[in-house]
Amino acid sequence: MIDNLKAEIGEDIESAEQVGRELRLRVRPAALVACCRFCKERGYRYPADITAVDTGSEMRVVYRLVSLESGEHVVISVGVPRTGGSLPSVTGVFKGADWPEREVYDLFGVRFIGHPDLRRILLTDDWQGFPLLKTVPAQSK
Amino acid sequence: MSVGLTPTEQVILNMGPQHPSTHGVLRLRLTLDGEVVVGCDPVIGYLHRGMEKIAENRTYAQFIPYTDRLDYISSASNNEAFVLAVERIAGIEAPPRAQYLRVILLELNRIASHLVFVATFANDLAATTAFLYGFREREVIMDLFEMWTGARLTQSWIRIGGVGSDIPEGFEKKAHEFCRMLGPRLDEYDQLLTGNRIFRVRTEGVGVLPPEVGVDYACSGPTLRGSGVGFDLRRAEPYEVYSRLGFDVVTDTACDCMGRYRVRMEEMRQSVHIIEQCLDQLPEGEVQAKVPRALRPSAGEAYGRVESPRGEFACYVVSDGGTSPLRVRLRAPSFYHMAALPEMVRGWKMGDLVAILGSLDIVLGEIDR
Amino acid sequence: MTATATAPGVLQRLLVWWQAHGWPAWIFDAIWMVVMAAVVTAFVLVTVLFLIWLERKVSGDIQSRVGPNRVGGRFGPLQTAADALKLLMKEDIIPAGADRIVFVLAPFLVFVPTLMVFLVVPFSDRWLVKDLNLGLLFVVAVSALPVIGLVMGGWASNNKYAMLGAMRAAAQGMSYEIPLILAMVCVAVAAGSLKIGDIVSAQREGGWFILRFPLQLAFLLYLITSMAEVNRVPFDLPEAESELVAGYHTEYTGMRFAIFFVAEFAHLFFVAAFCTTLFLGAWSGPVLPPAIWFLIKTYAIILVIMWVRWTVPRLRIDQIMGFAWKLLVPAALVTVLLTGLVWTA
Amino acid sequence: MGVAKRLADMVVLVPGGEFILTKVDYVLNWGRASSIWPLTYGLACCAIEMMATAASRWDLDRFGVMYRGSPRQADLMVVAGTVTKKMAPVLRQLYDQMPEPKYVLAMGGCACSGGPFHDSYSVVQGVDEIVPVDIYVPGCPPRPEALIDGIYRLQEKMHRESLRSRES
Repeated sequence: MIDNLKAEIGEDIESAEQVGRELRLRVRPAALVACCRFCKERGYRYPADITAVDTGSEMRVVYRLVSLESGEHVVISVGVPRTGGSLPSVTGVFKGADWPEREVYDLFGVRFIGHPDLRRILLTDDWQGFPLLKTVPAQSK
Repeated sequence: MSVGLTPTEQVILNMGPQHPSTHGVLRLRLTLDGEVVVGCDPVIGYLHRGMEKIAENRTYAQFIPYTDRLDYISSASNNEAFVLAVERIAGIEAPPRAQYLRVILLELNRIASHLVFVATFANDLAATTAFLYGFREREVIMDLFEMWTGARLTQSWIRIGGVGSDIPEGFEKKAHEFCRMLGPRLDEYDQLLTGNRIFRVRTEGVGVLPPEVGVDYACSGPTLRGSGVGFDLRRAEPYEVYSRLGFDVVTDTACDCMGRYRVRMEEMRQSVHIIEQCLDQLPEGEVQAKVPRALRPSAGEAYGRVESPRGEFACYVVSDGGTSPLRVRLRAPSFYHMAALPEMVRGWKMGDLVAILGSLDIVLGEIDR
Repeated sequence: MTATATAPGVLQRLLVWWQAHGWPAWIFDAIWMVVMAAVVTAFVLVTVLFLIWLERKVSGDIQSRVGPNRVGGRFGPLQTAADALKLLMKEDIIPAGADRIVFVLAPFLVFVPTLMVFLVVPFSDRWLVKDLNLGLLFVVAVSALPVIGLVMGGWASNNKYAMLGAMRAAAQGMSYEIPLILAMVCVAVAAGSLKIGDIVSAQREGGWFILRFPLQLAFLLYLITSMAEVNRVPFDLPEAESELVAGYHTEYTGMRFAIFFVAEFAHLFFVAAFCTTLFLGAWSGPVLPPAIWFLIKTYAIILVIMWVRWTVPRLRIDQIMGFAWKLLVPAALVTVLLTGLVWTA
Repeated sequence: MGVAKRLADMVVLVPGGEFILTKVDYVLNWGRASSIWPLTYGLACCAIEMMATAASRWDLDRFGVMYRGSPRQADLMVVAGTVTKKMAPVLRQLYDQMPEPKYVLAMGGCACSGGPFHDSYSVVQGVDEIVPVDIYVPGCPPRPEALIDGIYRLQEKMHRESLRSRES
């Protein structure tokens, strides 16, 4: 799988390691859509989760694709800048990516290019800022 | 769309956030052509409480009660997903007895949740009496919870490394009684609803979700199993002691509201079966592993997936070695089901919309988080 | 024939006294009828209060609850009175975008015809306010009016749910009117008259119509369509709570809402009472007084309708219409044909 | 209500008027307290307990409590759950749509004070920041008995009212 992927995508894959049933990939934004399509064609049809992690020093968007037949996971991480970052949208590959991408945009401010309807989903339309960034402090009474 | 020479105008109708059948504070922006739904845009977030941010400012143990308030109809599943992820990072394993007790709690929650589903689904179709019957049976489960955990709804009883306490004396007997009681009651529902002609014409063939679309939208649980995909995390990625228990993964190839309803009805029977097995196999021993008071798991990440009554409830925990998690991501099944709703309701009528929404069994608490 | 002509004893003497003064008899008739109408109205309103309470008790019983049991004693008999009192004192809101005149008129347009039809209900052998020659026709004509009130109310509210409810009410009301009328036609054929008095006496002589083929079919048709006429589950689409919040009366507050509510239950009482009249021999029965027999039969019908209401789910609008046009109307036509054949043979 | 209040103010001026007014008040308050119709309006977890309270075991119908879907026909808004900043304007609008006299019962910790979400960026810290609250029922979620107790307290409060004291 890893070898096939590397052959297909090339050096846009920064790292790949197998942890248990999870194949953890770190890819560059340019290869994201191709990588997702590659996985989908190989049975990873279930886009279990799309989310972002802001560690305080760097931010990455994490895609988790699952194969319902084998139970294997592919976890794709893509680094994005913490402000004004953008990524290509994978809504063309998975319909189920629509809402999670909106949510990541809503809470982290990552823009998804090519998303059909990128607007805030959980917060009000006139909300200022992106609350899940580490730069935003928790409110206290 | 126009019929003959009479042009008709489409109406935009706001359904919710306060509406008797939106199951909470959901808003649907509907475009109607007469009674027919031509467009549906769910607007969510009216219950967005910022759980994921709160998690970053709590210790691991402190966040458990918050997870109860996500999918508040079956709170134990949320506890379980979070605790699973934390235990995986910290390398803790609960003692066998605790694992069995967890399964009992989870399955009781599943039955309670499915009873609420039957109740509200029937209520959406105006079968008010079935609504009250569902809640009547649920009260017996609430009594069991109260006896064991002291709480009715939000038990927070699945803790890191174990459960809150051992079951009290007499619990097993009462649980057995409940298991024996539920079967005949479900048969009563079958008489009242499942075979009812009106119920059938309202649900059969309505709101079809083809299996491949369901997978593409990352639907899970009874919604996906009602479309014939036998995906059940209790089988696919067994946690706790599910691998030692015998049960069927219920599927239905109807793909419609009736299919989803039938799956849940049958799952209740399966859950009874699981609970009875757990009660019979229950080993003696501790119910809590040794866990440091201030838990500082090493840096890393883990993903805890649980088959909640609604589908795959998952918790993605990233730790940096501190006392609070760096990031907690709560993956809620209803969120994905809501995303698939517009696809399912297009072309159906107002009355069907209510039925389809009801058949997805959404909980706004976990959608909005 | 006037009320006076059939009126017994005391009334005859009152009339003699009246005419002794040289006053015309028709004024006496008019006054007498107003009094009767007032009595009937009061009776119906009290019945409605009772029916609402009964509905809550019956539903409670079906749903393994108890229903009202606090207000005014052990069984909550004053529950509806308290509701009415509260609604009376509520703020009266007319929405900003509403068509004020139509909005205000609508409840009355529903309420008045619903009461009017009681004029031809034979509560007992001597209590029939006015035995019109075209009694059945009167009922058909007047009981079609409330639908207009519902549509007016829904339209004037300037609310989309109310509007949808109104459209449903119009479609459903008209569709179910037809089998309802055809069911009544069967009775008219059997009795050979449109007059309520004749229908009752035909049943006294030849037995209740429900016992005579093929009027059982007509009875069933009447019962089903009347459930639709009073907008009850499974035909409660105009006010379907889980779909349209409260349907056509979504925007109505306080007393205006109460009028809709009362009219609905008065209509329920009427369809049951009229069902008794047409098929169950009206007030005839042994031992007990006629009025009691009439009420027993009426309440039996009401309880059946309530039982259905709390048991089955709701149909969808197209299923409702399909049921009316594809099943009930043909069935009703066949029943009329059969009745004609049986009665002319 | 304006007319009623003016009338009531006049009645007390005549001898014995106070007595009559007390009786009238008593009857009206009785009607109001015996027929509390809450709005079918659940926000979060507490809504499930609210439904349980209406269901067979507790049966709110005993007290004449009957849920209504339309705010126009409701007397009481049970705020059962967390009020978020996104929800707040809607809640206010619903409150404004209800006819006078109207009451608000804050059910659960979130509605009373923000509860466990005191440091959340999106939660209103208690529904009393948006609408006036008559009764607070704390708990997370409160048991059905607690909700019934809240309704009892509301009835007591209603019984203390007079036609003269209501501003609206």
